[in-house]
Amino acid sequence: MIAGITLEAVALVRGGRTLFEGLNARVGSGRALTVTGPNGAGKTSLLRAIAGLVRLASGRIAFEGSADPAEARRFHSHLVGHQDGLKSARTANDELLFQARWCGATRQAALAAAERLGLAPHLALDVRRLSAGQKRRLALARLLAAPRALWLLDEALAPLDAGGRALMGEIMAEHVAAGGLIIAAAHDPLPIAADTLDLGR
Amino acid sequence: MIAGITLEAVALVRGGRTLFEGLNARVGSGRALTVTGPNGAGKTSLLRAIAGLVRLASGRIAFEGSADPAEARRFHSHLVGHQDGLKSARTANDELLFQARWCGATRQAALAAAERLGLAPHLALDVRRLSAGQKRRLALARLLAAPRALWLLDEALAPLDAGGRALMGEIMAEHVAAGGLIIAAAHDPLPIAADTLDLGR
Amino acid sequence: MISGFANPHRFMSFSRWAAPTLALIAAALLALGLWLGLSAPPDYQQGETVRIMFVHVPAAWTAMLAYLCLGGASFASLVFRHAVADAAASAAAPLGAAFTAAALITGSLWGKPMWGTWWAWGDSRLVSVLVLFLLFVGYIALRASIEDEGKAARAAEILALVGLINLPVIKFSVDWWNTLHQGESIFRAGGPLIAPVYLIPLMLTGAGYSAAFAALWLTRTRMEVRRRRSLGLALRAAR
Amino acid sequence: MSGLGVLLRRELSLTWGAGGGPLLSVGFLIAATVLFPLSLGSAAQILGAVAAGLVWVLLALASLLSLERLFARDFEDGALDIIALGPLPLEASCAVKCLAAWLTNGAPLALASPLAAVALGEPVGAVPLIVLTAALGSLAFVFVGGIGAALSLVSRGGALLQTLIVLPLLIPPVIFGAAAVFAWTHGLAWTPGLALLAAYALAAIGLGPIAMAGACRNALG
Amino acid sequence: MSGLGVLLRRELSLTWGAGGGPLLSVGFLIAATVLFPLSLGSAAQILGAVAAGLVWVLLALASLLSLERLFARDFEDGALDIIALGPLPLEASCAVKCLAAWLTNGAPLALASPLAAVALGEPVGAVPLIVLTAALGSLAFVFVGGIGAALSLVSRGGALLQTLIVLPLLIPPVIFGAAAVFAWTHGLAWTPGLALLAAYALAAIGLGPIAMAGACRNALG
Ligand code: HEM
Ligand SMILES: Nc1ncnc2c1ncn2[C@@H]1O[C@H](COP(=O)(O)OP(=O)(O)OP(=O)(O)O)[C@@H](O)[C@H]1O
Ligand SMILES: Nc1ncnc2c1ncn2[C@@H]1O[C@H](COP(=O)(O)OP(=O)(O)OP(=O)(O)O)[C@@H](O)[C@H]1O
Ligand SMILES: [Mg+2]
Ligand SMILES: [Mg+2]
Repeated sequence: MIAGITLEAVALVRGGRTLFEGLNARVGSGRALTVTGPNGAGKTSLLRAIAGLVRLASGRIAFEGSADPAEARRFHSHLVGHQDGLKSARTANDELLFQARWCGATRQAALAAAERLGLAPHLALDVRRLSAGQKRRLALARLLAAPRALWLLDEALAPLDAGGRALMGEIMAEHVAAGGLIIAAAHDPLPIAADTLDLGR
Repeated sequence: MIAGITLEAVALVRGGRTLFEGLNARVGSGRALTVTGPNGAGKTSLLRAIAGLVRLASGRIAFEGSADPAEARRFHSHLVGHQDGLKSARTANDELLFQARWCGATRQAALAAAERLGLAPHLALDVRRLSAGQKRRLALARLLAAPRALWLLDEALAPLDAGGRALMGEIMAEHVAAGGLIIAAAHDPLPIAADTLDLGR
Repeated sequence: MISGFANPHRFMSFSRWAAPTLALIAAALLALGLWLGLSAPPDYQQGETVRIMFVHVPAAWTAMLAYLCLGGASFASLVFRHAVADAAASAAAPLGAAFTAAALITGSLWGKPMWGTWWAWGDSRLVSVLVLFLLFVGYIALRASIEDEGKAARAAEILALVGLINLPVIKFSVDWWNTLHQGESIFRAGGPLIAPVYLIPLMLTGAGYSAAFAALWLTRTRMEVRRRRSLGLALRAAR
Repeated sequence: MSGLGVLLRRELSLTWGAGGGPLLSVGFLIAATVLFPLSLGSAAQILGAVAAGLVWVLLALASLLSLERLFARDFEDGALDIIALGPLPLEASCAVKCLAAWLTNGAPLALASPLAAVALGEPVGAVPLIVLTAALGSLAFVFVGGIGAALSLVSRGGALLQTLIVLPLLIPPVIFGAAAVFAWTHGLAWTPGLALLAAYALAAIGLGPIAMAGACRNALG
Repeated sequence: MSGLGVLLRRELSLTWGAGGGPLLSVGFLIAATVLFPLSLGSAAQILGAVAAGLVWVLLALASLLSLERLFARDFEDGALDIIALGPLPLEASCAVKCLAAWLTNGAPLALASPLAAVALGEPVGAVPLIVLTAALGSLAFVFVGGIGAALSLVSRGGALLQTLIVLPLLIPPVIFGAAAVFAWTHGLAWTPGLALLAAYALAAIGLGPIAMAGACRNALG
C-alpha cells in the first residue's frame, strides 16, 4: 500500500537543461494532484521520475506506507502516459488481457473493466483498427482491472469524448474515495476535485 | 485554390462496419467546420477520406474551384492527424525543414513558423526528446510555413497548453479570414467560431 | 467467359454442376492413364521406376497450371474487380502448393533410383519447381498474416502478379545458368524423347490431373464464397 | 497466472503472429538455401564441403533478422515502460523475451536446419548432431543478439548497426558448432566443440539479460 | 527545391543516420565474410570456387536486412500520410525511397564486395566486373525488396515473412550476376550475364514502384 507520496526538493535535468529544482509537494491517500504547466515544463518527466523511470538530479521521492520504493512502484502504482503501449498487430482483447494480467489482475476483472469503458464491442478488432479514443480506453482499462493505490496519469483523458471524460471522472472519484492517490498531468482541469502543482516557469 | 468542399451522401465503411451514410455537408471558403462525435464515430476516417487516403463506400466529395480533386489534395490541403509523422531519431530542425519544404515552403518560411510556435529554442534537439506538445507544434508548423487553402485538423490541439491553444486560435482565425477552409475533428470546442457537424450515433 | 463469373450467383449455379462433372472426368482420365501406364512394359534403362513419371510429371505440370490460375484470378480481381476472383485466388494457392509438393516428393523419389540422389541442384526443372513452391508458400503466408480481408486481398493480388511476371524469368535464368556450364547433362535423363507407350498415358494422366485440379479449385472457391457470405462480408471489400 | 507466464505467453503470441512461426523460419531457411547452390552454379558438387558453414551463416542471419526489433517495438510504442514497471525485475523480463524469441524462431530454425544441411549435401547421419548444435547455437545467438537489440535502442543505428555490434560475439558459437559437425563428418572427436558451444550458450544466458536490462534502463531514463 | 530533391535528401539522411551508411553495410559484408571461412574449418581451401556465389548471397541478404523497415517506420509514425499527400505521385516517392536506400546501402556494398570476393579467393582481375555486377544487382535487390517491404505493411509478419516473399524474386539477378563473374573467371563470354542482369534491374526499377505504391495505398486506406 501507498499512504502518501512526498517530493522533497526534487530537481530534474533533461539533456543538460534543468527543468525545475527545489520542488516540494505531498499527496496523501484519498487526494488527487493536478500537475499543470506549459508544454515542456516537465510534467511527463516528473511523472516518469515518480515511477522510477527517470533519475532525479537531486532531492528525493518518499513513498509512505511501503518500506522499499521499488516495491511500491512495482506493485502499487499505475502509469498511463502519452503512449498507449499497445501492439497494433494484436487484437484489443489480447492486449487488454496482457496489460491487466501483467499488473496482476484476473481475466474477469479485465473484461469487466473493458465492459465499463465501453470497449466490449471492439475487443475482437486488431488494435491497429481502433480509434484514438478507443486505444486510450484500452490503456486505461488496467487501472480498473488491477486495483493499485497510486495512479500516474499523463494527459490520459485528452483523446476521450465527453462521455468518456465524465466516466473517468466517476472512476477517479471512486478511486480517491477508496483512499487511492492520483497524480495527473493535464492541460484541461481534471473532472474531479484536485490540488494543483504548477510547473509553469 | 479550393473555394469550397461539398460532401454528397457520403458513406464510410471500415472493416465491414458502416460508420455513417448519407452524410451531406458543405464548407465554403472562409468557414471552419468542427466535426464532433463520440470515440469511434468516424471523425478521423472522414478527414482521411476527404484527404483521399480512405475510399468512400458511396457518395462523393467535390472540391469547388479546382478541376481535379487529386490536384486539390496534393497542392492545396494540409492534414494534421493523431500522429505527428516525425522521426524520433532526427533533429527537430531536420523534420521541420523536410515537412515544410515537402509542402513547397521555403526555409525562411519554415523557420518563421517555428519561431511563431515557440519552437526556436528546441530546434537543435532530437525529436525523441521533445515533449508531446512540442512535437505537435512541430507538426503544426507546416500549416504556417506552406500556405494552403484547406486545413484538415484531427484533434490537433489536444496536447497543446493554454497558450498554445490561444495561439492556434489566432492562427486559425487569420487563415479563415484570408479565405481558407478548416475542417477540424475535436472533442473540445475550437478556439474560433465554427459550424458543427455531429457524427454522434 | 470470365465476366460470367463476375456475378457470384451465376458462378455458384454454374459451379454447382461443373465441379462434380469435372471430378468424374478426372477420375476417368486418371484411371485410364494409370492403367495404361502400369501395363506398359518397363523401361529398358529406367526399369519399373519409369512409372513414377505418370504421377510425377503431371503433378509438375499441374503445379505450373495452378500458378497461372492464381495469377489470372488475381489479375481479374485487381483490374476488373470481379467479385469471385479473389475468392478463387485464395482457393487456388493451397491446391497449387499441394501439387507442387507432390511433384517435388515424387520427383525426388524418382531421383533416388535414377540419379542415386534425392536432389540435384543441377537440374533446372527441379529448382524451378522448388522456387514455384516457395512462391506459393510466400503467398499463403502473406495472406495468413493479414487479418483485414479487404487489405489481405489487395496485398495478395499484388504479390501474385509480381510472382507471375517473375516465374518465367526465374525458370529461364535457371535453365540458362545450367546450360552455360553444361555440367550434369546426365540429369536430363528421360528428357524430351519419350516412347509413345509412355507418352500416351502421360498425356492422359496429365489431362486427368488438370481436370482434378479444376474440380478441386471450383469446390474450394465455392466454400470460400460461402464462408465470406456467412461472415456477411461484402464479397468485394469496400474499395 | 504468474507475471513470468503472462509475459512469456504475450511474447510468444507476438513473435508467432509477427513474422515468427515455424512455417516462416523454415521457408526462410529453404529460400536462402536455394540461393547458394544457384549462385554457385557448376561449383555445386563441392557444396557438400561448405554445407555446414552455409547452414551456420544462415542460422546466424535468420536469428539477427528475427531479433532486430526485439526491444525496439516495445520501446517505441511505450510497452517497455509497462514491462519495466511490472512485477518482474527487468533482467528476468529481458530473459523471457529472449526465450520466447528462441522458442518461436531459433528452435524451429534449429529443427529445420537439417533440411538445409542435407539439401546442401551433408550426410544424413549427421542430422541429430546438427539439430543439437543448431539448437544450442541459436540459443547463444538469441541471448547475444538481444544485447545488440537493446543497445541499439538509444543509438540511431538500425539492423545493420546491430549486426555489427553482435556479429563478433557470434563468431565463437559458429566456430564451435561448425567444428563439432565437421569433426563428426570427418570421424574426429566432436565432443569438445559441442561442450564449448554449450558452455558459451550458458554464459550468454547468464550474462546477456543483465546487459540487456542495463541498456533498456538507459534508454528509458 | 523540388519535391523530389527534398524527399531524396530526407531519405538519404534518414538511412544514413539510421542503420544505413556505408560504414555499416561494408562492416556487415566484412563481418559476414569473416564468419563464413571460420565456419568452414579446414574446408576453407575450396573457398575460391564458391566466392562469387557467396558474395552474391551476402549482397542479397544485406540488402534485405537494410530494407526491412523501408516503409514500416513511415507507416507507423504517420509520415507515410504526409508523403502520400505530397507533391509527388506515390509511385515516384516510392522510387525515390528505393533510390536512397540503394545509394546509402546498395552502392557502398557494391563497392565493398570486391573486398569480400578477393578475400574469399576471387582473382583480383575480376574486381571491375564484380563491382559493376554488384552495383546492378543491388539496384535490382532494392527495387524488388521494396515490394516486400511495402506488402508486409498490412501484415503481422515481420522480417522473416518479408524475406520469404522476396527471396525467390532475387534468384534471377543472383544467377545472372554470379554467372557473369563465373564466365569471366573461366574465360567464357560474360556479356550475356551482364546484359540480362541490367535488363532485370531496369525492369525492377520500372515496375517495382508501381507495386509498392499499390501496396502502400492499400495499407493507408
Ligand atoms: C524433386 C525432383 C524433381 C522435380 C521437382 C522435377 C520437376 C519436373 C518438372 C517441373 C517437370 C516438367 C518440366 C517441363 O515440362 O518443362 C518435370 C518433367 C519431367 N521430369 Fe522431373 N523433376 C524431378 C525429378 C525427376 C527425376 C528424378 C526424373 C528422372 C529421370 C525426372 C524426369 C522427368 C521427366 C522424364 C519429365 C518429362 C519430360 C519433360 O517434361 O521434360 N524428374 N519434372
Ligand atoms: N531524453 C531527453 N533528453 C533531453 N531533453 C529532454 C528529454 N526528454 C525531455 N526533454 C526535455 O525536457 C522538457 C520537458 O519534457 P516533458 O515531456 O516532461 O514536458 P511536458 O511537461 O510533459 O510537456 P507536454 O505538456 O508537452 O507533455 C522538454 O523541453 C524536453 O525538450
Ligand atoms: N482499418 C480499419 N478497419 C476496421 N475498422 C476500422 C479501421 N479503422 C477504423 N476502424 C473503426 O472505425 C471506427 C471509426 O474510427 P475513427 O478513428 O474514424 O474514429 P474517430 O471518430 O476518429 O474516434 P476518436 O474520437 O477516438 O478519434 C472505429 O470504431 C474503428 O474501430
Ligand atoms: Mg508530457
Ligand atoms: Mg480520431
